[in-house]
Amino acid sequence: MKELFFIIAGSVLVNNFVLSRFLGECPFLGVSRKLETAVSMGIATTFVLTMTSVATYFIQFYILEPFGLSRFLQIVSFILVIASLVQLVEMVILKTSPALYKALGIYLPLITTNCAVLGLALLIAIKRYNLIQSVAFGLGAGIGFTLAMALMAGIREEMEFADIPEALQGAAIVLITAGLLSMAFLGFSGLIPM
Amino acid sequence: MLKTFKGGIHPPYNKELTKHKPVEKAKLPQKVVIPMSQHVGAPCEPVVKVGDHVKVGQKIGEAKAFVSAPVHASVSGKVVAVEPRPHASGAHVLSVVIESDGMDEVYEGVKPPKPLEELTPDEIKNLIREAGIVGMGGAGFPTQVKLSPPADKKIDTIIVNGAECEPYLTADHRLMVERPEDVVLGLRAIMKATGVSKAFIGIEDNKPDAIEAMKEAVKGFSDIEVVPLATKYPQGGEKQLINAITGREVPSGGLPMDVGVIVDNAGTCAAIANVLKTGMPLIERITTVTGAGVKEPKNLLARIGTPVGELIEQCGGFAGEPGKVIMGGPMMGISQSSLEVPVMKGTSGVLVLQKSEVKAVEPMPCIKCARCVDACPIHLLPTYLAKFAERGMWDEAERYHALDCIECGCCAYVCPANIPLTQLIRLAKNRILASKKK
Amino acid sequence: MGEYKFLTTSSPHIHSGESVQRIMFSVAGALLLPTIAGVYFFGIRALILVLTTTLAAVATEAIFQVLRGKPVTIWDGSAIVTGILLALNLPPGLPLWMAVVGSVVAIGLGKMIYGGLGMNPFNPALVGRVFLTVTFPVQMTTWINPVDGTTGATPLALMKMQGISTDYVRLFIGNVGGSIGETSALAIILGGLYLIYRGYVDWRIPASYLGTVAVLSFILGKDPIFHLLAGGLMLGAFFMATDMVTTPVTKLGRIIFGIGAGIFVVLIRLYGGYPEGVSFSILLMNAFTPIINRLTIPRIYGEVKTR
Amino acid sequence: MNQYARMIVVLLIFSVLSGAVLGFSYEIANPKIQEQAKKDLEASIKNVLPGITKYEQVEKEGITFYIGLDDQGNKKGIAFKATGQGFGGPIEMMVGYDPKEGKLTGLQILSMSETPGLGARIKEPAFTEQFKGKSVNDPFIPKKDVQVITGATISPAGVASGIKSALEKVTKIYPVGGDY
Amino acid sequence: MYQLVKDFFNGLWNENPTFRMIIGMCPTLAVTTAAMNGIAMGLATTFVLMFSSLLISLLRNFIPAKVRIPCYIIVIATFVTVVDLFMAGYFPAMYKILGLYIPLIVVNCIIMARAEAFASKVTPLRAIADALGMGIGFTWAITLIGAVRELMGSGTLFGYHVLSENATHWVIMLLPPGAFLTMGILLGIMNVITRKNVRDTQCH
Amino acid sequence: MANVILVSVLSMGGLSLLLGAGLAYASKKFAVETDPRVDEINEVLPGANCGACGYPGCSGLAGAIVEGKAPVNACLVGGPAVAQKIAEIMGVSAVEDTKEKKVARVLCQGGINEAKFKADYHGVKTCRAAAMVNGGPKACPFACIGFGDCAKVCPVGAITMSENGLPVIDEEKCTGCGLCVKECPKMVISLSPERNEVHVRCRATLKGKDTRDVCKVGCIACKQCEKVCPFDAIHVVNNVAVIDYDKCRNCMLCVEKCPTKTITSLFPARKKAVINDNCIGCTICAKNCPVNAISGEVKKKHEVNQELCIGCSICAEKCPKDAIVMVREKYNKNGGSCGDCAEAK
Repeated sequence: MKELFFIIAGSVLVNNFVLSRFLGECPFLGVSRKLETAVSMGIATTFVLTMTSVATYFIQFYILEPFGLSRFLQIVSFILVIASLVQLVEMVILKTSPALYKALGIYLPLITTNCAVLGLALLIAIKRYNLIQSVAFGLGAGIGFTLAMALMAGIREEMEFADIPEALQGAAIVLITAGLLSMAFLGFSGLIPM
Repeated sequence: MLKTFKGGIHPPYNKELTKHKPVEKAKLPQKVVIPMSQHVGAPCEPVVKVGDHVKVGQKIGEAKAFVSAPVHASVSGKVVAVEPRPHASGAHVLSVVIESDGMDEVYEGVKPPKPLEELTPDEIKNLIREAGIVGMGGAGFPTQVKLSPPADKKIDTIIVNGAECEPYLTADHRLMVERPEDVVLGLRAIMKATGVSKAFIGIEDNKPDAIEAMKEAVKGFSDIEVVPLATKYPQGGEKQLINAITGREVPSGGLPMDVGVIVDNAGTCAAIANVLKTGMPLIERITTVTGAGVKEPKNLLARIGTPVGELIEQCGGFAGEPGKVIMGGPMMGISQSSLEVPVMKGTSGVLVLQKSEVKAVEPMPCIKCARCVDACPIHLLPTYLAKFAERGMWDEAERYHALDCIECGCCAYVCPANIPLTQLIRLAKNRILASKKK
Repeated sequence: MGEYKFLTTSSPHIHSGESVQRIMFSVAGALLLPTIAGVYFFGIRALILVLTTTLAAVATEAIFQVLRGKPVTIWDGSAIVTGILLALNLPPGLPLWMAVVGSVVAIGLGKMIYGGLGMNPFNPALVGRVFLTVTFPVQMTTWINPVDGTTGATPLALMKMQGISTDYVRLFIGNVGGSIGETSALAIILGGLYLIYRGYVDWRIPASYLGTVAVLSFILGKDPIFHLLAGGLMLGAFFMATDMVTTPVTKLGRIIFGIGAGIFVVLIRLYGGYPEGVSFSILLMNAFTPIINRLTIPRIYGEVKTR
Repeated sequence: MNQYARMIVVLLIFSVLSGAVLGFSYEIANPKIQEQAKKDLEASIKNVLPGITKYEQVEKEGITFYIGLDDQGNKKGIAFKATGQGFGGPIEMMVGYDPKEGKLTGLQILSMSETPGLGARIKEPAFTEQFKGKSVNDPFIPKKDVQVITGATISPAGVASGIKSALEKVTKIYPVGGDY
Repeated sequence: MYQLVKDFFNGLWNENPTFRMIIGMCPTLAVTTAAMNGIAMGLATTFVLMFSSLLISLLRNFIPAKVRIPCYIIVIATFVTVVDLFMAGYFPAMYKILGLYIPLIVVNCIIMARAEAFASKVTPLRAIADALGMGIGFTWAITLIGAVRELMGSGTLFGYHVLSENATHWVIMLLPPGAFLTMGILLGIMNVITRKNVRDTQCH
Repeated sequence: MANVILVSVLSMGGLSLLLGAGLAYASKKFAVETDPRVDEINEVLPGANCGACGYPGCSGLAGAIVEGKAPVNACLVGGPAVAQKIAEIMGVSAVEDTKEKKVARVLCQGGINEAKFKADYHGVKTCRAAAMVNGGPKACPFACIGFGDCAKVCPVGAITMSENGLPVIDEEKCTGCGLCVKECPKMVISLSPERNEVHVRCRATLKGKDTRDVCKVGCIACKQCEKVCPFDAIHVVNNVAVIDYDKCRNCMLCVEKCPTKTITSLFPARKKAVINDNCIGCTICAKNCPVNAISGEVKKKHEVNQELCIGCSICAEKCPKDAIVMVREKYNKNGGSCGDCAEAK
């Protein structure tokens, strides 16, 4: 139990996917303009990350490794599964819950090419987590991603009112803010034995 | 603990200038300019032509709509013009200009009605309507409309607003000290008209003499209670007053009647009493002419339509160089560009500030000190509302309840960065309402 | 009556007379107490460091504003506050050029790139301080003992690494190793109380911040008084967590801010890699501030609950 | 349905071709990768067991040991992997141990994710050299018998405690002075 | 011919993926602790970009629109795996540093974006010219970032000591915040240079 | 070797078959139709999201067009070019743009130099905010306030504020979307047909004397324009002159007559009729000329007395042979000199 907590807390605070592992930067920079959208995106991604952690666990340890394929079919199979998973989730949500689709749906296609998802899959394979640990890791990564998105979106909403120098407007100021945010998160380094 | 509300500010009150000065009758003006719109609601239609001769109390503007109030001649004399004239709001408003003949003849139709005991509620309401009585605290809502709530609103409490929380102003204060029995008579008429058996008179505790006088006047009326209130601005705001006295909260976007309350100004009550006693419609009111920019601040009983310049002259004229002339109090009054604007039914004061008092300070960036948040009696976030208004984010402003702002001015008063918060929020309200009308 | 041209403005027509300058210079004045304590304990070197960071901070602000063609507003006092605050967070023996780097980062990255006063999401002094901590870890953790000038560890580091506690009285007076302005709890509390009295600091933040640290460290079986007095907690609670620009505007929000920062401090101090977590905790809560503001919008008068 | 069939067929072709290309590439690259890994391992063993020319791999109680031999086939020491908990994650290291002398013969950090320029300096010989010749019975406490790096205490402590805990098991299997 | 040259130079500056389009941030930020890493990552990406663009351009009329994304992904993933395998086999030292981020080339938006927006619409020659330009544009950009971080963080450039050995290292430059800050500030400088406002572009 | 390849081919094939089939099945089962034309139209629209069409942004309009709620030429900013493209997408022929192009014009000349200020305004520097404080700082209640709300709201950047504190509209850029008209709290901007060059730049309904008191260039309702107009196109209504744009022929007689220079024309010089060699001498022009500036014998080329011609272009319209050209000499639209600005219109 404690170990699972460490996995989650570690991937939220210490090795935050966005702020310290540099995974999922594209949505972090692009979809963090409004708090509502950022959080929706975060939740959608958390959902996909958790699903992916299950899927990759089975593919890695029940298909790729037993057949000795993991060294060279890992990437292709992971990305294929992720892409299909995302598309499937999208279609199912669209059909079953239009309200949920309205909230999350538009972000789902963006998630396929979110490196956080593939990164998570590869990290699970590297860290050799078991099924429960994998799920915890996926969940933690998602929460960490959502947290970073939400913090950045909150700051960016306030930045709407700021008189930012022209040259820094847009991505530059977001990157620098991310830098400061990441600097603040350094305070957690060494917090939890990973 | 005195009753009060959450939020608000303690500005310097500066009431010493006039609070001990008995009300003086102002000189009869040479010429009055009576705007056809002195109230909330539809403007009146003039019923006199240029050249007509009118007498005091004669109706010169007919209220055609339900939410409206007629206007009456405040002097006797000749109508010299019916045309748009400058108005306290800055706009030009259709007004009737009467040149006084100095006779001050009373119109024949002005006769005392039956005593209050014999009047039916509808008769009382009709008297109030015909006398053109509107809320005299400033907003000018037609009183009779207030007294006729829709059937589904049950009114159980009347509150007389004697708080007079605006700094400088002492018109209501002097009224309550000098004519407390008029306030009570008017209140009793309102109670009878609405069939309500519980009334409060709320007075800030910086007017102990008024509290005393009113307490004396209500002796014998067990259903009327004088409530001393903490001295805090805007204690006299309708919503704050209701909250302080009854603990109720007027719902957002609603009216006092939604919580079963009618609030009327002390001046309004006295005006009703005047109608009951003499039959004379609302043609004059007490106006505090005050401020460091006036030589001799006074409380004047002035005829409606008197140019403010005349009142200032009667107070000895300007002291020093005048910088700002304000109709009303310093927190919510309207600054004027002309001394020609007339006293209206809602003009509780004319405040003249010296040039040295009104330096225009350039705003600095907001440092999010949240003083405005702490001061707002409605618990809004003025800092955010102002930022939304500055950037034209009207939808966000509406989501942050800009429309609930009562424009009391507390936020701008406390802002260390001198940001015109109240004006920005007012702008947002204007835009939101404009887009709703579409 | 003659012709007059009056001033017209929207209401209100009177003002409290409060100004940003007055607030900033009051804060700077209150900061003098811990500064004097620092100079007393660490000598003239500390004074030079304070002057260096302050000058560098003001100069950076001026240069940025000149470069952008904006009016130079260094006299609003905010850069001075940032400069002093940064110095109070630095070890007395830090090379001066690093202090200058800290000031440039604090004002440049922490404030001016966001447009200057009032628009920065993070407390500039803390941005400078944490930047230095992360960039020059060796120099930023070389502490000088008061009076004798030898190098040694801070009470917190002693506690963390070797489990050695320090005498309360020494901690309270400030006769211990540490940053220039953080050692004397006495001077900080006096300055902080002055600001609370003047209304420039909301008591809610220091109260909830210190309270959380005390309660949490007590629950976790540590010495709460030691944790309150040691390290930069007092300085942080009274002068940095209370920075108006970077903290929530709502009352409830400020309490949440204090509690959050308190939790982070205890977390980092007791379990983290760094012996001290005050700067990080406040910086982190600065990041949370916009969200806290969003979530703690007060119920307005007469708001009708819709659901 | 035709449309779907075409979609599936195209996808199938792509996957099959991809599988073929990848399988082929793997066949070419894999020997090289294996060779590389072996080389790395050998280099690190030789590094921590100076003077050896070859080694034997032994599995004992779940631990893999590399017994180093010199030209003459004399046993020169044992190398084994140890893991310590650092600032940024686990620290993997190769430790050389001479049971005869009861001393360490060398230390190499294989992988770690410590702070660059700070904790990461545990990689540098200036730090690792101090373990050469250190008695396995030493307490391995930073700042006492293990020198630390200025500004970083946790990483060296992680290394020290990692070695110590590994040694506790290893010295039971291969006691000091015992045979191997 | 002119068109090809234009396509090529487009990626170098006007539509530089890193500084103008601001895509492919993950590897840009993650691997740039040293200039050499930048070159290696850049070349690996260029390789994948070129071959996948070529292939996608060749097959552009064959792939049905509805499954084009999965097809592109398979193509890209295949080339990435090839790079991964060969890098592990032949450049083990570099492989150790770039580690996790080689497989992540798959989801580097640059490749997908060029495949979707460019390669799938033009002739193979133009696709290659564009891919080469984009690749080299990406490479120089991340090498520059790597150089700045390496110089300040370690005092070296491509592993050679440039500053005095005793120069104080700015450790933050090698840590995650350093990546964000360097990228942000360089981006600001680039904006000043071109005096153009870059609108915040997002991935897809 | 072959073994590895075989296994990988098989597993990849299997995987893709599985996923492909699954997705194909799912996409059939969960199919939801969307209209692709929405996206296409969205691409064509300018993307300024100005809201001039009355829909929330461009994508809102795109949806409305596809649903048939909005016409294909609903986008005012995009103009006919965009309407054409949208019409193609929608498969209808572009609705003929019957409405002639309108542009915004500022109907106030009371800048800092001309208008009297009644007060020192201090506060939020937008027109609407200033208008709410005592009706604005200028004594004339109809005057332009001059903080440039119109310039801020213009989606195409056609409005700039002059040093005199008045908006200047670049008619080339103006698309006639009308946002500035809505934004102006004093309603001093109005849309009028682009071909109209003569405007009364005042809306003050104050009495002549009062107007004169507050502004040097306000309409004082002297009615001289009314008298001089040969086309009955200008009238003083409610103390201010108003042009009937349908009747006005840009002859500029009123411009010349106006004592306060309240009426202006876009060009300093008026157009003149010039008869070329196509003239067959039918005399129609001479008969129609309101100022009798054309003379000539039947079946001979006619002549225009350039002194008398007021440039109303009635002759040009009436001429059956298109032999009359309206020429403006010396000036182009920007006021600079230009030798050959022959305008056929």
